[in-house]
Amino acid sequence: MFPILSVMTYIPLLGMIAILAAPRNNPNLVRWISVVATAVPLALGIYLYMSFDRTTPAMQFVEQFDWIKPFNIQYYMGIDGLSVPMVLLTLLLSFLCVIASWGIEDGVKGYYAMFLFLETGMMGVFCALDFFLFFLFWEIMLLPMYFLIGIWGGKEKVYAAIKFFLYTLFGSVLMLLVMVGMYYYSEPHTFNLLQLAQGHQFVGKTVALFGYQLPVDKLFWIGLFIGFAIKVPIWPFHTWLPWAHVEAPTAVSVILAGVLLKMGTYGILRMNYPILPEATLWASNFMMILGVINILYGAFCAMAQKDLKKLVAYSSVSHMGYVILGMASFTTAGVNGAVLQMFNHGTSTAMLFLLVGVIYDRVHHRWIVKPDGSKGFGGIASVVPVYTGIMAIGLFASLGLPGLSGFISEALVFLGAFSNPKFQTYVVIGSLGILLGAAYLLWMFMRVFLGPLNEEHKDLEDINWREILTLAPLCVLVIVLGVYPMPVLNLMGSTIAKLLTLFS
Amino acid sequence: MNHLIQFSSSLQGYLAVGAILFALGIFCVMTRKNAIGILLGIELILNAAGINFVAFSKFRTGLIDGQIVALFIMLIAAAEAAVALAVILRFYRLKQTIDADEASIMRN
Amino acid sequence: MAQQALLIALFPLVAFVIQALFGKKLPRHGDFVSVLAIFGSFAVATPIFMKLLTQGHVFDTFEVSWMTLPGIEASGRLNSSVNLVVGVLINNITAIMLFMVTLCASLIHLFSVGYMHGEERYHLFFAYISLFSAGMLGLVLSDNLLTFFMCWELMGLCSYLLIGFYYKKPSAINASIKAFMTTRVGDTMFFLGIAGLYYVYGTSNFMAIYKAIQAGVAHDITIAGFPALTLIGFLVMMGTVGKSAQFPLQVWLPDAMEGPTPVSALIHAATMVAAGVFLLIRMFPLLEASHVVLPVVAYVGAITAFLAACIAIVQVDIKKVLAYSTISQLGYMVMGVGVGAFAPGFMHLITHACFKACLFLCSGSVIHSVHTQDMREMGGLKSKMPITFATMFIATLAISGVPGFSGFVSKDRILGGALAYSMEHHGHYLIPLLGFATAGITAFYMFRMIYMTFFGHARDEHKHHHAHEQPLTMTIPLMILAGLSFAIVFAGPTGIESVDHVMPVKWFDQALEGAQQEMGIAEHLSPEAEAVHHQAHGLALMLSLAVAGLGILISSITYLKHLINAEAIKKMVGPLYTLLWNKYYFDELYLGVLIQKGLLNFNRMLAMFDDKVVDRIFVDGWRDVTMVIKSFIGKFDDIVVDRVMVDGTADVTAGGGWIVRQFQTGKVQQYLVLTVMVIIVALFYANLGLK
Amino acid sequence: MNKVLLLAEVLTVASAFIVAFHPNVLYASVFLLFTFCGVAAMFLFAGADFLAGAQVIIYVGGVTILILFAIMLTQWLYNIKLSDIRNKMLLPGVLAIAVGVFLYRALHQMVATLPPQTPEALEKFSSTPKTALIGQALLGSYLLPFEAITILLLGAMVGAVWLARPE
Repeated sequence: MFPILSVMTYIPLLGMIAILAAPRNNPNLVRWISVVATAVPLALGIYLYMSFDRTTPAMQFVEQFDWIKPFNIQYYMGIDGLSVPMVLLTLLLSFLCVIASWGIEDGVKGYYAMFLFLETGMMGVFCALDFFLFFLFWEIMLLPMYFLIGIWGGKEKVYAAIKFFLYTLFGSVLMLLVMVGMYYYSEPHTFNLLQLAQGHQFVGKTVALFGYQLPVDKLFWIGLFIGFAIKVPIWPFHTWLPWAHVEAPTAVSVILAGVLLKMGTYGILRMNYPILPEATLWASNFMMILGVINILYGAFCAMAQKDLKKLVAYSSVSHMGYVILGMASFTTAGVNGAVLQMFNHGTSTAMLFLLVGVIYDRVHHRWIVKPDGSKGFGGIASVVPVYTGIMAIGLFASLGLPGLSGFISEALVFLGAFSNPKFQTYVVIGSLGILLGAAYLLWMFMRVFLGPLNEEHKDLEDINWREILTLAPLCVLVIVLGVYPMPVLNLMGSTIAKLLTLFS
Repeated sequence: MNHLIQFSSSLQGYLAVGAILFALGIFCVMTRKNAIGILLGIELILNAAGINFVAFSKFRTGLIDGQIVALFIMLIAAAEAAVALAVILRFYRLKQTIDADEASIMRN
Repeated sequence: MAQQALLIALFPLVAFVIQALFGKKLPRHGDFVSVLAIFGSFAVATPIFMKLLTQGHVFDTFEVSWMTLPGIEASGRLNSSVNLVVGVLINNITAIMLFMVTLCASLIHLFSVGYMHGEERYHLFFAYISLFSAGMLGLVLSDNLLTFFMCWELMGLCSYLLIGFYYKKPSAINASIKAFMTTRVGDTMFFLGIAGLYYVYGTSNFMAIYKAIQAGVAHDITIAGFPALTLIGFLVMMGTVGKSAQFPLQVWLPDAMEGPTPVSALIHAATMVAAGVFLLIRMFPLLEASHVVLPVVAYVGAITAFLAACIAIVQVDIKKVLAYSTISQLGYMVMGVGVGAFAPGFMHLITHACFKACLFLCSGSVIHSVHTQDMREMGGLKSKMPITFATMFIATLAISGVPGFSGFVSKDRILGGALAYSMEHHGHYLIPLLGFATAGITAFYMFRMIYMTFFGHARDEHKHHHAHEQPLTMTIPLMILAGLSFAIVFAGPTGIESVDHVMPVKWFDQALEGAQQEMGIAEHLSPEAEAVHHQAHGLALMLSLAVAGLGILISSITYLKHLINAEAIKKMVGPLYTLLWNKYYFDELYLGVLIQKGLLNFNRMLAMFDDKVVDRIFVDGWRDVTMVIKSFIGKFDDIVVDRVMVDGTADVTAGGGWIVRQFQTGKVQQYLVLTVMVIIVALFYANLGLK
Repeated sequence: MNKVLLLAEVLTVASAFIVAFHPNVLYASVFLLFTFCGVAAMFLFAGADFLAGAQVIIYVGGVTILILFAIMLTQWLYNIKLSDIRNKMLLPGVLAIAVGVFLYRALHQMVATLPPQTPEALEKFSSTPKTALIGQALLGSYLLPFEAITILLLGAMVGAVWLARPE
């Protein structure tokens, strides 16, 4: 059988090698190589989307063979309904980001090489079904991200990059411990995620730590959860995110918000849920509270931001809270909504970051209110009408306006979470986020685009064709999925249905 | 005196010389500020190792394996000296000094 | 029929897409696209309405599955655990609403062609009002709360876009964001209500909910400790409070006057605010299922009606007067629904839509002619703009509750219902009291407006001189809407039941009766209650005629004959005037205290907390902790190690700096010294082991 | 005969002391040459004839000369830096002595674990020429390390050339 997943994963790697071999003085060649190296997997991804069997929760396109025999480590790739939306999102955003990065002039070779390497890492994370392999890709991803932020970032890039790196590394260490622990506590010893999920292996086992007999499954759950929570990011592990987002170049912010954040929630759904269902139920209340905190905390912080990008970054914190809320509800609508929200947030936030990047490229600042208290923008709607229109779509999608994608997922999350009698109070509190979301986004829109024109920007150029090209697919997705979300929902339905049988 | 001659030609004699050379080499590396001085110390250490190998080869195993290892050490030492001196030359060009304390750009 | 009815909403939607994408390039900037689309909708809606008139009853549904999410049964088979079905529901209420909305919207579109002529972003204006109409029509057609809510929010968006249409004017954008956010407060609660209904009944389909309520399902379920139906009832009510600008969320509507006048007409008459009341009508069985909700709804309506009417007295901006009258009239409708006068409440929605659209368009015509909104600069326009004056006067008579006009019919019935309610449930006397007071005040301020605008002498000669009657595209809508303000359209020549026996018009009552049966809320009054109702309606007729007459009389004395000096009275009741002029300081409370002082400061504090505490202390704090440990070790080193082992090790820790720096002096030789120390320790142990 | 060996050992140790302690690097490197020679002599007495030759050629002829060149290239002969200012010497001295003692003791204990050779065997070992044996071993069982070393040398050479290249 054609190993489509591996091919999709490693084509960017080949592209990276090709880029490294390319001559230094020809940046356009490098750019086109990158376009090809991301377009081919995207095309394969479309094929994948077409041929994916939506009726079964089983793993598909499986590639499995022994890799490191003595430790029972396998090269095991496969996708199910949880992975497919994420894989497609990764492929799409990577492709768009390559185009969006066309304006990078310094170190083009290094930039694109790192970018393609990053794509390999991300694809691997979403396809790997062996914990060891998963961890490997997880770490691989870290490296290019560090360099992309640390080299091509803004003023405080080094601080941001190190912060990102240390945070994620801390999570990785916990994950590594859990990985090793799971290996030793499983019978037979294995890293295979599907085997680990069988037979509730970790229930009832204890480990002696600091003189206490602690339940293994709960320890594992907490370790994994913190590891993933840092990526999501769940409060209070979120402080790397504003820094990383603000300092990273546009395309990297897009990837960061569009794909990397989803890895956290994907990881929780892929590992914590099926492998440790008892512990997950045990912690559901806790997750719910964290979800609500995320929603509100992110929204409140976003409202106080003066930097456009930081505002969008905090809005991501808020929106990922909905994902947590939906996941922790254990209802069909809630979990489907959560996964859909992961996808939709990927598209809408990507739009917002790309748009902020567009304006940053033109005026080299992103202040809503400048540090000295004067207006950063104001009234630019009359100068850049098309840009304003697209921004409005992204913005309204993000604040959950019906007819655009954000609404469907938020609505499903709330319908689902409200159907679980345990969590209704949380949902009521969390719904405040809908309100605040509209408030900070519209307030931003008002201060930047409406009102009397700030004369500083009267010569602003409107969005150009290349930028429209990067935004148009996202626009279409946002609108189409806002009206009819089934194309994405039916991908994951059966997988989630099977997952939820563990909790009924 | 005879006793000393006896000792010198025994395995222990070789080991003693090796140990002394090693200690002196370590000392040299630790105290010299001059990068070339440090290189001298390293050469001493490598020679000490070679002596021990050769000695064990003769007095205990009776095989030539020890000598071959000593040969390898020698070759590596040569390579190392070449690279180290190249580095020193480059460093000198950069900083106009070969004071090893100045080579602290690795600091945080 | 239901499938074709879908076209009603689709036409304007398609027009929106065309206008938004290509409007600028079309001839005439594409205004005809929107106008044709809405007339197309009207053309589709008319046969449905005709069918209602001829057959007395229409009912049809059309459903498609929108989202299905599979679940796994215990047996392992896949089923659809969540199945969201959406569709169209056509019944009597829908038919009437559709006709009214498409008619008003068509006329407003037509009026806009003249009014907005030559404006910047002309094509976008038509795109927005098309979307607006699509939203409202979609909402009316929806057979379930989910699509209802989607259209509901879509209208929120359009109101945002249209109120902020003059986006360079700070007041306009402030008003737009205020409208969106205030209504969204209600929307959020409404959405929670939908989620609650979904939790309780597992569906959001209206008919299914009616059935379930009738069957008494879920009367004992609680949500977060509250009885579910009561809680949901309140949440749904809050949706109406937001959208229909009821107390305490009424603040956005007057500011919404910042939009172009046709938009005000559209928002205030046929679409957005009507949607709120329409929601109450649709969800009436639910509200009735809990005994707590309806009285609250009634009080909210009554208080709103009264407060808004009071503010309207002191307004000098012609559109502001109309805005407050809208809030006040909406209060009537809500109050009507609250006291159980379901049919009159709905009727008032329809009659009000017609005469309020007429009033707004007339005011638009006046503004377009004299280029001011301040009534103090108008006056004496009667002769200059005869058609506008005539139509506006008819609409004013209607809103004031003069017999023979539509407003009288519906208002009188609501007041009768309120009176009957208070007679049945002793203690609720405030509701009819406020209702009747409002009726008088309404008549007063509406006639004040007419007198100030059209009668007397011209207060601004220059503007008066330039005033002129509008072209036909603008006056025809006025005439049609004025024609619909007569009582004969809805009930009979006068609207007084006892008189109208001669020539009754029954279609509306019949349609509503049918609708009530469908919803399971048909009234079956006991003979005693029947008697009370009869008595109350008789009394209400007298009272409402009296208060309306009184209002008109005082208004005439003051503003037509100038027998009473309004300025003197204003001075006499100074503090009261200030209170009214400042709209009871609601804006200051919300914007100044809650948002500026409360929310924004809280945000700033939280962001600071995030930056300074979470980030700097919890996260970067680890660096400081390691630095403290480092410096401690450094001291230990200096004092203990250095003195005991003399000089040597001092260099090891000589470097200071950040976390890493502690280990990284960068000096190879110091590394070596450390390494050797370790080796010695290791060898020491190894030797001990060997011995 | 053994007196010669003793002499060589004394020469080695003494010149090594000078290498370690002489403040002038130039002198130190000259005495390093003597140390190497002494070690070569010790090799000869240990029956490592080929190794002794290699020691002379590589160290004496190669490395030491290279170091001397480096000194002359980097420093003016009477540069103050040449008379090497030393770091603090006490702790390193103590450490070095400790290392030496421990190393010797550790090795000494290892000696006991292996059986000693008979005097005849020692004699035979000393008298056998080693060049051919080493050659066979290098191309036989030690082929892979040998190749690795060659690659290392190549790499080092390229690296050294690249590092020392003019700007």
